[in-house]
Amino acid sequence: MNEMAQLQKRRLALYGWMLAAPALALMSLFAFYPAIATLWHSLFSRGTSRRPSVFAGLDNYGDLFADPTFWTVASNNLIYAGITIPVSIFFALAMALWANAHIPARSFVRSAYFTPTILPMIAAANLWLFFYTPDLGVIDQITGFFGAEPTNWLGQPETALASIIIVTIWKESGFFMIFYLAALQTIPPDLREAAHIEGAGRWTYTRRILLPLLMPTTIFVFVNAMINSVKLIDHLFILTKGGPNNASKLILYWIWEMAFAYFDSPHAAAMTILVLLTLGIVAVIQFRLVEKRTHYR
Amino acid sequence: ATELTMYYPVAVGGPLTDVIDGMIDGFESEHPDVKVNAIYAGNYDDTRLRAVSAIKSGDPAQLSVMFSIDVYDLIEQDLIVPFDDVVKTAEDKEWLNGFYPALMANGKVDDKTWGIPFQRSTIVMYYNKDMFREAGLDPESPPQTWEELVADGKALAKDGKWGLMVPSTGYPYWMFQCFAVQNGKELMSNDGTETYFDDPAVVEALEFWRGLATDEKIMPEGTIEWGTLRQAFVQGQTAMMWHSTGNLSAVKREAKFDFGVAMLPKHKQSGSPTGGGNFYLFKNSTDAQKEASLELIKYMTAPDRAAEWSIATGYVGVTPEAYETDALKSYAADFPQALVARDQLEVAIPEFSTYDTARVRDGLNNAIQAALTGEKTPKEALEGAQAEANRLLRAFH
Amino acid sequence: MSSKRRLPDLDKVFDAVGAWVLAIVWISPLLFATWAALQPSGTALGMDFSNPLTFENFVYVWNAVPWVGYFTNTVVLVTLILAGQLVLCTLAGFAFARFEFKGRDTVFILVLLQLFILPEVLIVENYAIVSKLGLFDTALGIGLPYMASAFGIFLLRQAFKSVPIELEEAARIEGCSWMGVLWKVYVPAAKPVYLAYALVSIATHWNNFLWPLIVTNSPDTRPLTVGLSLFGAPETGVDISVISAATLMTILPLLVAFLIFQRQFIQAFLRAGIR
Amino acid sequence: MTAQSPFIEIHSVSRVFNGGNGVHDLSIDIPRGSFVVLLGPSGCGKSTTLRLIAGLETADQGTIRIDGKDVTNTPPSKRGLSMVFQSYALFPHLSVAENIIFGLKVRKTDKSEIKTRLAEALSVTGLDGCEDRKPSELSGGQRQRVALARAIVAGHPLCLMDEPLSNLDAKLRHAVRKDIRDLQQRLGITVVYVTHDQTEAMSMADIVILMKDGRIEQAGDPAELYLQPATAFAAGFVGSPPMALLPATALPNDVLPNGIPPKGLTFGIRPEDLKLSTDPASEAWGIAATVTGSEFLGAETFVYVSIAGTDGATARLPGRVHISPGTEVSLSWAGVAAHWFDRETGLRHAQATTDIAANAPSQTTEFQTSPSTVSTL
Amino acid sequence: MTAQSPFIEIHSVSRVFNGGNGVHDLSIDIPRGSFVVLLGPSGCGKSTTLRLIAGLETADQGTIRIDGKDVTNTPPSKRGLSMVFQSYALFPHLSVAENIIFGLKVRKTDKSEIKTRLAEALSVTGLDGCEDRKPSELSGGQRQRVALARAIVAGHPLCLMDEPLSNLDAKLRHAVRKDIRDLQQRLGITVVYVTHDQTEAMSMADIVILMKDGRIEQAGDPAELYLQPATAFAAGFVGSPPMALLPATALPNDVLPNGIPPKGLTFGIRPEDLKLSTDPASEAWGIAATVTGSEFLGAETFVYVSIAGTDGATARLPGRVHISPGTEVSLSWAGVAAHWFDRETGLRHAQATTDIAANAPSQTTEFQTSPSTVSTL
Ligand SMILES: Nc1ncnc2c1ncn2[C@@H]1O[C@H](COP(=O)(O)OP(=O)(O)OP(=O)(O)O)[C@@H](O)[C@H]1O
Ligand SMILES: Nc1ncnc2c1ncn2[C@@H]1O[C@H](COP(=O)(O)OP(=O)(O)OP(=O)(O)O)[C@@H](O)[C@H]1O
Ligand SMILES: [Mg+2]
Ligand SMILES: [Mg+2]
Repeated sequence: MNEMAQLQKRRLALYGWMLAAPALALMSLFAFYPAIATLWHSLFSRGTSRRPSVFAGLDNYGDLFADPTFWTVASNNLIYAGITIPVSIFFALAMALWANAHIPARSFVRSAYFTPTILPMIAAANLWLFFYTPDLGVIDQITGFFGAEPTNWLGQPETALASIIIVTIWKESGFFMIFYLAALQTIPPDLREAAHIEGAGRWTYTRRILLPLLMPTTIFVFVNAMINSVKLIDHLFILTKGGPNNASKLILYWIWEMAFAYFDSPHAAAMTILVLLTLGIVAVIQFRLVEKRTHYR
Repeated sequence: ATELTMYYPVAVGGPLTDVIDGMIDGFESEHPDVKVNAIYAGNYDDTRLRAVSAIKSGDPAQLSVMFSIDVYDLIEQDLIVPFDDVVKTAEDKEWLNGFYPALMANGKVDDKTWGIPFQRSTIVMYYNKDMFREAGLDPESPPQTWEELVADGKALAKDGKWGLMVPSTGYPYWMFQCFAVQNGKELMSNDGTETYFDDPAVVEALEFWRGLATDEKIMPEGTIEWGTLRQAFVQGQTAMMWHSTGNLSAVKREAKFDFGVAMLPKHKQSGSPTGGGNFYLFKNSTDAQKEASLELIKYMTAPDRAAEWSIATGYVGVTPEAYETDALKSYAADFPQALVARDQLEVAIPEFSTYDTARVRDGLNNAIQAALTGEKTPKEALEGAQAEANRLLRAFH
Repeated sequence: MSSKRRLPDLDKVFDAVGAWVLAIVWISPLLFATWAALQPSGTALGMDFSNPLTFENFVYVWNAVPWVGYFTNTVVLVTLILAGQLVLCTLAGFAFARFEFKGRDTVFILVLLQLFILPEVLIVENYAIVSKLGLFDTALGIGLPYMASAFGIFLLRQAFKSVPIELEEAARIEGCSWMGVLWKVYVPAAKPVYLAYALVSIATHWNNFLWPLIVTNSPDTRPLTVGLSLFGAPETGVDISVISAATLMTILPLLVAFLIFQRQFIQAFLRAGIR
Repeated sequence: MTAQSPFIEIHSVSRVFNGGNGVHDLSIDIPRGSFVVLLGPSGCGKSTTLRLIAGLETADQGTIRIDGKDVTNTPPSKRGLSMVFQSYALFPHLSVAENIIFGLKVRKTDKSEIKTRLAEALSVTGLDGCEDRKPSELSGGQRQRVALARAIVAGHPLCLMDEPLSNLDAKLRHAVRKDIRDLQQRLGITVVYVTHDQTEAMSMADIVILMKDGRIEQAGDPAELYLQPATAFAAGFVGSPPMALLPATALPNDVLPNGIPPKGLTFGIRPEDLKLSTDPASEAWGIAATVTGSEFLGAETFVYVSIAGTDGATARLPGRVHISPGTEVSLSWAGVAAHWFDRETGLRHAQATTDIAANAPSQTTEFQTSPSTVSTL
Repeated sequence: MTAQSPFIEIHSVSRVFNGGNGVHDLSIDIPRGSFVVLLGPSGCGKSTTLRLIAGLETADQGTIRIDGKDVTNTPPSKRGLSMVFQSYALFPHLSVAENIIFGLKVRKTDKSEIKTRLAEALSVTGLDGCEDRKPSELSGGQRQRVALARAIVAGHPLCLMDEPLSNLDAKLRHAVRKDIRDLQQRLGITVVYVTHDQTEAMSMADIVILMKDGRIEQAGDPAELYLQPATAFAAGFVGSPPMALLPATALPNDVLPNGIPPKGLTFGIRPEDLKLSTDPASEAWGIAATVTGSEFLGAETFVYVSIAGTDGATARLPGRVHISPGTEVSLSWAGVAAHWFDRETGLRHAQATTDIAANAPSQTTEFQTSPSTVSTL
């Protein structure tokens, strides 16, 4: 082997590290180190002036599993994710297809779809709060027009979570649309023509050709949507505060409460670690499973 | 010079930071040796988070306005010092006694004063005089008992309008305190270590609240949104609402009709809880800073400032002297509704607060909401909340 | 023209109608906000279109908050964050895309893990770090935790990977150093991705509230959203007309910029082909 | 070409895009079972014509009939035809087999029927063994054959191909073009084939339709196009290296046709018809030229010459020729090899003849063939 | 080819990738000012060799010298060479002018110097007027010329080209290949040129280096490769249509060379050397064959024949030939046209001769040239 070539290789490796270093340093400082500190914290009991913090092992985790709220919150979040992810992906796809089609005033349509993305969540939540106002709100006025009874959308356990879900879908779909829109450009138009000549209708083309080809984008969007289904809670603070009776409480909101309202950072830390673990595992499984199916790229 | 850092929340809408800044300027010109950084820190939750973050990272902060009910947690976390340690002179001790006792109650723990009232509210009843007239009721005699409340409500609830709305999101425990105390029972002991959720009187109070919707049909079912209730009231959706006195200025501005403010109706007795924010002093400050902090608090709660603050926000003036100032007097002359809160302080009780208060409170909130939405009976719900509270408070006996 | 020209496709009509309905539903909250902001406080929900329009809410909101200062701060903050992100993510993305080094893939997975770390729960820790760095109450202090963005690194790495290797080789033969290659070949080639990422980043940080509030003290450093927060009123409930006006004022610059540049932005996204 | 009615009739069809490009008032009749090549430079409207037949574009005017049925407004899937795209348009996520049977599945053909047809198509195109691969795992030539298999599996009587070989390298192109032609003849289908490569057109077509600017320049069998180009454009486009086109004024008087003023004439001569001589005495006449370069290609050598007053010409000489740039040569040709075109209109002057008696034989060789083997043209 | 030392010396260079592909123990000397073509099938290591010279790959073993300097471990930018890529590798965000002067700017050349050089490069490549366009606004041929301009503007004495014409269509390729050759000669630079198209190699090269599986198969001037292929592989690779390679056992005994058993021999014959006759009586001898098809290409016709016991052969006949599939023909050739190769090793049997006296002349024509115009080969 050529010695110079070896040297060259080592130098390139060094360059690589040097280039990545600033970002890695900042990341360690503001994400990895605090995350590890969180992990550490989660192993200690909550300290107060009467009882100092002591090592508690996995007690905090045990407490969480014993807490019925944990199960409520976890199942709420599962429902929330289970609905927001597919539905917003569906809308994003429909939007992208429409925004990509030749329809009148296309740029207005695109802007309309995208606008929720640039609205601050807090402001958007305040607007929706008034949308949902029983009787007076726009929604009840519309349903009332069709003769429906006024509904206390945010005030009943049956509809509270659904109302939150709708806001999330509204906020996210336009963002995901952008990624689909971009992916659609990379699909050669002659595939569509070939499919038509082979006798495929619109629906067959979409189902048999378009959707499989958009799979990589769908994975990207899916992972992002999954992260957001845990991360996005700004609207909860305004819309329901997790109520009524925890009916719309999501994991991160609960973590937030534990950390900053209950002064119980060890349990919050434990919960955080659980979420991190779950997200990481799901993401890895996702990538693994789907990579097999999309290797044609 | 002594430098002070103070955090404060703004919990009612509007440019109140300007008012605070004005007060601070006034203080600094009176005390040229003290420099005050008054920092707006969002709402109460944000402010608490901010204070905790700052103190945990060793940043100096000397005082803050925070929820009056956070007192037990702040003590537990060893963040604050009692005013008794700072108040030295007799004059200062006298000053401590100058506030409405009802407002001081929340700040007193273990016979020490930990919080000084600043932006304090209470719950009053707003009512639409026009609707009273239309329903053939006397607009000048709002209901004074539960029975009258139900009767008037029935007369008012028609054409898709409601007789009464009592909000049940955001601060359900606070509203529930009204019903409970009116039914003769407070929800917690004075030392914050015991709750009485499953007391028959308390259960009955919740049954009454739920009954307003299910039996008497004068209130919509389910929970009622705190944030949009005022809008519902000013748009004539309901004839009466129970809400914080903090709304007074806004209702005055928005309502296109003649409205009245009344004390809450009584049942076994009358009563209403107080609410809002107190001044706290943080540990880890020098004596000079503590001294200066005290001066600042004294300045900001002085009658003139208290009056100014009350007029700007709708919060109650924290001392009787405040109501003696010309400013507040002339304001009240034009707008007598502003005095109802003060009058009600006679019968006011402290806002619900215990050790581990947020968890205990959340249990109660959930119980109330579960009862109001029909998920559980009031008895079931409250018994569950009591069991939970017992478990949480066991450590503090 | 032949009379036999095909009739407009029924499909196309359905498409147009569907697209329009969805667009109107999606934009309706903003339309409602505009309507509410132009109504006197007490009547906004009435939807009584005979009401006269008023600008009093805007006047009130404008006078209540030093918007110009907040606006400047926001622009500075957003620019700073974006600049930092672009630099750091470019360097890191380049390293992950084009350099072979031991442990590269492991480190890259670590970077992706950052996506899952919820910054909201790390506020206390991050506050301490910013404070220790002496960056408290500065734009840099607000921006620093966001500058190493895993999302950005991921996007740029993908973009760089799709640049034909010949371009790099051509540049190297023409005498470019590694930095020269990055700057003269990769960065221009990834321009659409940069634009797309910039849009996402600006929209996110323009609307960030809690973190900037926590690590700042004075109106001299605080962004627009802090101004907006003054009109949120947890204790009494907000005034819909006022909050609508404040919302519009907060996002107006962004909205206007987006509407003006939307063609370019969308084009950039389209060409980016993010997958 | 037979008495029966044409398989495809395109009647006065126009399709004009914004900007004025497209095809204009096109009329073509295509006999059943023939191999028709649309030839022409880039942008002349070949693809547009093909897409009009396929139904991927709609005619502004005129009618298109396939097999006697008016299909002007029929969607592509109802026209009963298949198509091979330049890019092959293979579905990247489907395996070779799935790609081929895509259309059959869409049309809900019988399972067993699909199976036999697939097997047939695979063996016809020599793709056996590749059926489970993805297109990305195939070479260019294999992809091309998958596209072909997909086109023939449906058994449609008409197959359209848009530059199907342009992504293949020279060697492969040569092999595949034979395959396509064989397949067409075996299946007896009609093929409309687009290319801008005149070699492809010449070697494959029954009929070549040469297009220019959205209109037909010349249509006929390949020999006709080569030997009797109707216009100067056709003469220049067909043949490689192309026919040299010189202003008649640059020629000596005695080679000019009678009765037509040389100013209005263009003279054309194919490279293989040019004779080079370095010894001026050996020829009766000749025009002076200078060699500018030569290319040895193994079997033949191209010699480039410049002629005063013209753009120069190319001579094609068999075998290896050593001749250095700068050499003065004399050019001559057989009289019948000369082509004459009107300089203005570009049209061929069919009657123009020259005075010189041809001393070299024409290059067209008629083989003695047995009566049973008639030309397929 | 001259006595002076070679411009590029590649000495026992190996570069083996994981998987065993790459180049193995390669030694090449390239004279200054020559046009060297690396020819070979896909994957034979042409690009790798070129990239080793460029410095884009590092040799595992061996040394590379350019102009006498050991550059084995010198980075590309320090080797003083330029390169044209198959994809052209134009920077899509830069205008034509900026693309061309990219390297000059990187090397901080004088502003005014840059200007003059740019103008020169533009005019040499005929790109005047395009300098402000983006590559995406150019045609394939123009892009190619921009790449060329970028390569020559630096004035490096060495230019490497990796299949620079493969993205152009046939007509354009023909024109550009002349341009490149002219340019190289005008500038007097050394060019190493990679292609898998033997026509390109034949027409452009001073020296062709034919590679196979990472090793050199034959190196020499194009005529040598065509006329005297060193191996059966070379014989089959060079020439289009390729030389027919038949097992000697399929031939009549009297055409076989003396002294070598036919079992060990392969016979090769170029298409242009094959003579077809439908009249068995007219020839002294011939092998029987059946016509399977023919392709008319204008100036010539390829006739495909099958011969029992072989893969068939192609004959190249001038002009237009009508001959229908199925016709029985007799094939013959001039004795000197036959090539013989060892069947095992593929190596040429140089001494093999046949008994038949050739009655057709060899196809090599020697022109009478004036003494001043010596062949450049
Ligand atoms: N959809 C379209 N919109 C506008 N102009 C078009 C469109 N399709 C084709 N054209 C124009 O019509 C003319 C003919 O195009 P067409 O694709 O038929 O050419 P072509 O002969 O196939 O060329 P090529 O060999 O380059 O494929 C061109 O000038 C082209 O620019
Ligand atoms: N970076 C690499 N890693 C692994 N194998 C490689 C690499 N580059 C080239 N090869 C292999 O080395 C062999 C020679 O490659 P090279 O690119 O030199 O071929 P080539 O003659 O240029 O072929 P082509 O005509 O297809 O360009 C091929 O088998 C190829 O697969
Ligand atoms: Mg075309
Ligand atoms: Mg190569």
